[in-house]
Amino acid sequence: MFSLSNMLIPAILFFALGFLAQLIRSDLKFPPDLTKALSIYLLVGIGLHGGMELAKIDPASAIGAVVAALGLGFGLPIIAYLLLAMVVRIDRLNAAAIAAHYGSVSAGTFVTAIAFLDSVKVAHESYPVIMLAIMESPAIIIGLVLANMARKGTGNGNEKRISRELVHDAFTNGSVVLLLGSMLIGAIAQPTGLSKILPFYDTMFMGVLCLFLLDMGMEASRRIGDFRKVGPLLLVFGIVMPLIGAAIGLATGHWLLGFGVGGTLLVAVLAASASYIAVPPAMRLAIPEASPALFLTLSLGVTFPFNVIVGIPLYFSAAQWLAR
Amino acid sequence: MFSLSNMLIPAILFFALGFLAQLIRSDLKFPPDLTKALSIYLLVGIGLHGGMELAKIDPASAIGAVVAALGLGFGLPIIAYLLLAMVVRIDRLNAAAIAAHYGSVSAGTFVTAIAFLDSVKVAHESYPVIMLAIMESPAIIIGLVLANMARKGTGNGNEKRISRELVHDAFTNGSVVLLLGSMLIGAIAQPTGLSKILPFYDTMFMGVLCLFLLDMGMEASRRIGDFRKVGPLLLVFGIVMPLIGAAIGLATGHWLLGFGVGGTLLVAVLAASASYIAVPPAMRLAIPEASPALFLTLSLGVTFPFNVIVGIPLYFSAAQWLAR
Amino acid sequence: MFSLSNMLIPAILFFALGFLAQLIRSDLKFPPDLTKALSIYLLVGIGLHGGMELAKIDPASAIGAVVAALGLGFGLPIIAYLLLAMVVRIDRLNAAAIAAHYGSVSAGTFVTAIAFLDSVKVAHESYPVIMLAIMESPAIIIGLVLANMARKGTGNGNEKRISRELVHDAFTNGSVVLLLGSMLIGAIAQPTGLSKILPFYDTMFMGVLCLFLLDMGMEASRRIGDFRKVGPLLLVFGIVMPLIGAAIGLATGHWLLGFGVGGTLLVAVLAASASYIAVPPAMRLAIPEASPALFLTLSLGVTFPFNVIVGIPLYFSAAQWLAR
Amino acid sequence: MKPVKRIEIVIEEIELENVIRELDFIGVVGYTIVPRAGGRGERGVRYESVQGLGNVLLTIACDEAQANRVIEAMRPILRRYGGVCLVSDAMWVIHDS
Amino acid sequence: MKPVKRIEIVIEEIELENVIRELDFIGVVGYTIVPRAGGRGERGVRYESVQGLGNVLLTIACDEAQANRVIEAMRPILRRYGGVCLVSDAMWVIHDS
Amino acid sequence: MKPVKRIEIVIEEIELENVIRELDFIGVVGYTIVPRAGGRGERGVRYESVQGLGNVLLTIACDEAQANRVIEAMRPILRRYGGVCLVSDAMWVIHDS
Ligand SMILES: Nc1ncnc2c1ncn2[C@@H]1O[C@H](COP(=O)(O)O)[C@@H](O)[C@H]1O
Ligand SMILES: Nc1ncnc2c1ncn2[C@@H]1O[C@H](COP(=O)(O)O)[C@@H](O)[C@H]1O
Ligand SMILES: Nc1ncnc2c1ncn2[C@@H]1O[C@H](COP(=O)(O)O)[C@@H](O)[C@H]1O
Ligand code: NA
Ligand code: NA
Ligand code: NA
Repeated sequence: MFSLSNMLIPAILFFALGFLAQLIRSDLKFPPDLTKALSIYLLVGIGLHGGMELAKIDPASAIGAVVAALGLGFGLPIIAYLLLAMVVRIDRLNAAAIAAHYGSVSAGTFVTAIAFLDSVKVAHESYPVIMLAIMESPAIIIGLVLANMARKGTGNGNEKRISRELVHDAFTNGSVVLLLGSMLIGAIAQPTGLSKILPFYDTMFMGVLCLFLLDMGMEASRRIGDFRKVGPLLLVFGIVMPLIGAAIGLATGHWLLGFGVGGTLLVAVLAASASYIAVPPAMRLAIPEASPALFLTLSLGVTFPFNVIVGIPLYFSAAQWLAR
Repeated sequence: MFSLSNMLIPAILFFALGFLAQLIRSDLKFPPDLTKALSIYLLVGIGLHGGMELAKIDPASAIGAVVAALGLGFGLPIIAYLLLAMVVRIDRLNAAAIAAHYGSVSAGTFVTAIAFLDSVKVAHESYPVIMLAIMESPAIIIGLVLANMARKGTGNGNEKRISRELVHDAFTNGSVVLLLGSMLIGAIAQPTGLSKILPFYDTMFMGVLCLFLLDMGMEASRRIGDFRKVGPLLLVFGIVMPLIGAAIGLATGHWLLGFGVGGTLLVAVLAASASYIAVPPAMRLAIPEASPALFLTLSLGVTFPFNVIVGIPLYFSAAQWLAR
Repeated sequence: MFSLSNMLIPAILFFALGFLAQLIRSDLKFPPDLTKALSIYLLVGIGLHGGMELAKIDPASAIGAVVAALGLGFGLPIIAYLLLAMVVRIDRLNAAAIAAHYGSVSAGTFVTAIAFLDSVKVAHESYPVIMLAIMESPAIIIGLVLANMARKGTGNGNEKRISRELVHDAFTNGSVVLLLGSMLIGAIAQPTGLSKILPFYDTMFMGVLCLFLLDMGMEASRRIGDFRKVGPLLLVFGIVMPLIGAAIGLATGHWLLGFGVGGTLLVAVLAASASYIAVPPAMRLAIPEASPALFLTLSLGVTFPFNVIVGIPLYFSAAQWLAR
Repeated sequence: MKPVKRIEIVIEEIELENVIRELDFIGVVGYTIVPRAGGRGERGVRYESVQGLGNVLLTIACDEAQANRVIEAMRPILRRYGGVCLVSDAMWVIHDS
Repeated sequence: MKPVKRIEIVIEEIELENVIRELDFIGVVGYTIVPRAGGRGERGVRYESVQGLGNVLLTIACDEAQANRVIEAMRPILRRYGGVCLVSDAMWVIHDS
Repeated sequence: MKPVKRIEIVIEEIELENVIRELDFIGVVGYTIVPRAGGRGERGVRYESVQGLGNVLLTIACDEAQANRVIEAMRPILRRYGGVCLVSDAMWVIHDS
């Protein structure tokens, strides 16, 4: 249910604390390397657990989730692009860059959703973790293709080399490698060894997530200053697009994949979330004409807080309603 | 009891190891970001635990501790200033800057005292954690006021803007925000969620403290080279002032607040300790005429090691004596 | 037994993941400070556990291990030097620098061997931890002496000052101080206090090792580009020297020290491993004429992966064969 | 390429915010910050630490008129807090010429 | 000592690899990289963060002919991605003269 | 403002202590250190790592006489360990003039 108590999950409270600290202009700062370390830890932790769960099930049964992830990964950025180009009516290069962010996913939002499910004691399927790993990259490719179409004619040799590199980068992105690699290790490592390393990832996981969200709260809050640059219509997009994504995700999770409430919520969150770590540098390289003030403010300053505070409990209610 | 075994607490041994490593000019070094990360962890850990304890008690019962903390926070820097200006006879701006350090508190010393109580298996009240958070800021304000008085006449418009900013900074200081914020989260977060993040802060707490003190031992030891600059009388102040503070703290804890041995020790430690993380940058901005070589050497190089090695067991014996 | 399942130890899989990530040119990167933090943690953890174990035994019984460690520490670099100067026939200054690396030890390899023993559930003596601490420094001295001999005549006053400093540095090296210091603390700290900090070092140890090896896998992989510079004969040395070291270590562990399979493996690993953290900067200062591309590529790019993937299970089989 | 003044400022981390406010006021739109620097000067040794008392290196390329305004704005700050400000000549590589 | 050109480039971290490839191609053998820089310019504020959108400061000392080639190679990159490239004169202390 | 020499030195982190000892000996009272730099030169690529084999960037502003002494002191170090030392001209903004 959408109630106040959902917001009293420590992870979300720490996000709010970071947001507030920055609002009152506190000098609280996280060393950037600490944030990187925390996100490495979280990705490895998600991966290992996901891998262990997946090892228990028939690989064939995962095909549906894989196909759905690819569908969402290629489809969502196109929907976002059409909305941006047709309705919000911003230029096509910025539209392509923003679309790539919304087609991809945010591991931070995903883990917050897991913390949420934990707190309401609802179990979830293990497939969404693979979907998380798969959905990181396709949107980057789509963003690139859309930008090349928008630029058409200017695609000289240099442009082609850059595109080739970006496709490589999209699939060898650090988060993708960490997630898939840890998943594989979780699936194939011998149990004795795993049981020695799991306490590290179990005992600390939710605590580390709190510190990560504390810092992300500060980062999100720092973006508020750029709201003017973004403009009202685009800010509305930052709320509406996750709702559209969530609706598609809910449908995919519930009807297409037949997941329970937990799994359906996670698919909704994947579809609703926008990347704010892996995609920004990729888009900066691929579409230098696009403004980071736009795509970062939207994904980190609008959609991330919206999903964490309002979205997750909302999508959860919807998933419960579907599962009635 | 004041015995050798007290000094064999791991946290204190790691402090000594750091001190020694630097003395023999080892190339052992902590990345500065690691130290920042450790201190963020410790503050959040103290705050969460404090908040959970405080949630169990009647808020009204905390009023005494709050008032006492404000009294100590505003009173101690004045005592320190008078001693420095009248007895040690250093210039008023340096006196104001040093006074601010001794009026504020050292979370590192506080946690070492908790480790000490743990090791002798003595419980403590939960109020001192609020006092720690409250006592960070007032001394900064007092230092500022004293410096403005010392400078009188030079207070131009620019000076006023700086003062206004510094008052803001004193209350939105990173440590204050982290401590109060985590305390609030510890008090209001839902229990299921808290139980997921607490293992992180329980399992690691004392181990992290050891690493933090290892580094602080190195930092303290690095200050020894500046002892000449500080001069004998001021070095004596670095020992006498914590003793005065401790005496006042013991009286406050035992008679005014009616705490047991554990709580009384903690109040004594708050009053006896000098800030070496939050106050130095504040004083550098507020009183640029004052020498960091003086205030840092005193707080970090003299008083901190004194409190950790000699002070805590000494104040503990005194608290036991009072409680007879 | 040398079987595939040995390679499925998570620690080794993470090493492989890092190696692969770098091979496919992923942008995955660890902040350098994180690696430093992980290695500080590992050294303190090894030290504390070693110290606690050693506190239980008669100090006199450790003399054999100490003498053996000194023998290996002084003897192995001389063997390496002779091989390099006579058989591989590289110049004497590079030979001296490389020899120092192979005479010293790699704590990372040592801990991986412990993870290996854990996974096959074989116990080990506690003496090898002292040997690890002792064997860090002597090879640095030998490297220095060999280089001075190679340079003979050029040893002016400045040269002597540098040598004097390097001997100091060899014994006050950060890893040596951390290891010996933590060992002492593990041996003398009061048990109540230790029991409060141990969970930190127990719960996380193997998980931290995985992250450390993930990064070291990337570092090792980065060295592959320099294989051309190293040349085939020297690359062979990077495989043969650990085998020679392991043979000597096996003999020392089994016959001289009378250790069981676990302890014998660890002595073999100490002798077989080459330093890639503590010795490189020492050799860069002591023998600036030597090429880091050679000594780092050999120790980090060849010998470390060889020991982790092939060496440890191989030496273990040998230790089992000896113990038949 | 056009000739510009290259201003190099070393100040304490804690003053950075104030200096940037001054630059904003003057209308300087471009600068580069290298954080976590150390150093030594009249006020002793400084290095990055948990106390945040390290230095920051600020580089500004601008025309001479603006440079003069920056220099005048820096003088009281340097007097109050110490630090160093060096000015030299450089050529700015303009991309569209 | 010999006179050299001192080129100072500020670019985004993510472009570093490309710029170094260009330098390799030109045959520049020496450069110094200061990572984790921040700054402000036409494209807004940049600082080191988990998104890796910080700046990098590249310093190259080389002779005038090479400097000209570096400058020409940098122009399209600066046009595309922004950043700054300053050129000044310096004397290189040669150790063996 | 007074004219000064601006000396820029790139050396390995591990040599920093030695170079500072030389500067102390010469009587140089001010310098700025930028740690954690990388680079490439005759001795190959260097970057910050757990081995501590990264570079350090040292900037010294001083008068010409002292600059000459610094240069002479650096020559043997550069010969032994490599690195770069550039000298250029700058104006020092004096705060009290
Ligand atoms: N002569 C100098 N050359 C280069 N940097 C300097 C010089 N003097 C001071 N600095 C830098 O400016 C900072 C503040 O200087 P000061 O206020 O004189 O202590 C020092 O920590 C150095 O980083
Ligand atoms: N005038 C300037 N002086 C110094 N650095 C600059 C200047 N303009 C830009 N920069 C640096 O170059 C980066 C990219 O500039 P831009 O592409 O104009 O946003 C900025 O983040 C600054 O670090
Ligand atoms: N031409 C150059 N321009 C700028 N920095 C250089 C140059 N040559 C060398 N360096 C720097 O000096 C360090 C040592 O140079 P070397 O001793 O030649 O390997 C390199 O790692 C670079 O950081
Ligand atoms: Na999405
Ligand atoms: Na105090
Ligand atoms: Na060895």
